[in-house]
Amino acid sequence: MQVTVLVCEDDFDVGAETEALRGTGVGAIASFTGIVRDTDGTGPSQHLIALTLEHYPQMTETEITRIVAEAGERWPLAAVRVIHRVGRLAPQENIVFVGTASAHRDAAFESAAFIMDYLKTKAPFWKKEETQEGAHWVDARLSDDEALEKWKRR
Amino acid sequence: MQVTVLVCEDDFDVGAETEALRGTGVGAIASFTGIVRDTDGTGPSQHLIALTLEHYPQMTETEITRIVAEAGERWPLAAVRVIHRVGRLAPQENIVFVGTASAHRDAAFESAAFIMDYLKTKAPFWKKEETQEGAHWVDARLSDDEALEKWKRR
Amino acid sequence: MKILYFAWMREHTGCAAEQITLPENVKTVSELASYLGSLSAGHQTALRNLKTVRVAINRKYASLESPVRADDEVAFFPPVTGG
Amino acid sequence: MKILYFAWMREHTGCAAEQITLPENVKTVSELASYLGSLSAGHQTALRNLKTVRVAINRKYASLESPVRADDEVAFFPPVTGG
Repeated sequence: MQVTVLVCEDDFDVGAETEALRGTGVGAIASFTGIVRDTDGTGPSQHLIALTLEHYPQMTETEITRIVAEAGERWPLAAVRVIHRVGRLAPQENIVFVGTASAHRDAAFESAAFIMDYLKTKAPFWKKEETQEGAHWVDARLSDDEALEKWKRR
Repeated sequence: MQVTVLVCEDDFDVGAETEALRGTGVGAIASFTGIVRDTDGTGPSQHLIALTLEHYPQMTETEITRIVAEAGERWPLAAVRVIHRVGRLAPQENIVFVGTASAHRDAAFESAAFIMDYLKTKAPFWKKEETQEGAHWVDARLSDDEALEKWKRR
Repeated sequence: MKILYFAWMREHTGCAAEQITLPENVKTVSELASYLGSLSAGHQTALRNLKTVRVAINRKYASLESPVRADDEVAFFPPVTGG
Repeated sequence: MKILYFAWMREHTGCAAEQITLPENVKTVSELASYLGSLSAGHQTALRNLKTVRVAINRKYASLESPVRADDEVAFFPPVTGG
């Protein structure tokens, strides 16, 4: 399994990332792109000015690599690419890319969803949102923790 | 919901397709790219020379549009793009693209998987494979029919 | 009535599309398939196992019991394998 | 021992990283958190509710019961919100 994990301030190119997942025996590529939304989710009036992503250097790469390795044990994957941006991001900017390549679609889809669910709840990133009413740290969502349950039942 | 459905001989650009799914309120884009594999799946010796995709013009677009509309009823989607190629395709070439955009990742992931599962079993396309030992029509897989069961239980 | 065949069914019948005059006693897809099967040995081979045949009337999925009319476009094809 | 704080915990303690000498009676993460909480009012606020605090020792997730050693890097942070 070819694995690429990147944590950086720079933007990424979804086309180039998807292209890099191709290879012998690959019949299915699933990808996920996370994007900064215009609102902080509490209501349409809470217009978001920017999002700042803080992280724990070294531990982020280690933790994402561990999650990807676990995905590689559960599904027959040819390649995985994960990119997570840090720093200040404006609405509409990319935050995260997860791409998985396999012979068949189930493995590609499920492993991409699995990696995103674990990344959301285990990788040490923290979001601070700036709205017109000030800045605040984003609260962790219980629904993200609950999303892990479906992978444990298997 | 913005919907684009294309059935054509031309290749598509995954980067441009993903880009076209962006928009206000979109925080998650899931995509699937199906690619011609080098073997017909019966064994490593069955090297695939090419795949020819036949379809039922008019009905393909109608059926895919119907599947996408059903996805739009099940999940809050901002945009969906489906492209399916027809004609003769060599190994490593793209066959199909499904991209979905939503505020949240669950809706994007699940609707993309849903559309692929229905497309595989309902959209009138047929694959003929050419190997060194001759050409044959691909048999429908029972596992594709079974994949629909998980969506019916909901 | 316009009849369409796809994939290996098309190869057996030797034609992708044919225009027929609907016999008066043919009221359903099932009866239409029996009639078409009598047209040639190739037609008979194509339509010999209706359990594995899919049918669409005017580009919408139909069943063996669906009624057919003279101005319908009826398509017969094997289970689909796209995606 | 190197201690790290992230996100709103870092804002409360006023520092992202600090070097401390591990007191002899501090053997676990839980005891370390109590000791750090005594350093300043900000530290106390940051560490007041350990149920919502995550801990990593040498960049691996640990629990309140995990043992700590003088050469460890121990990080305290809120539940993560990336992705």
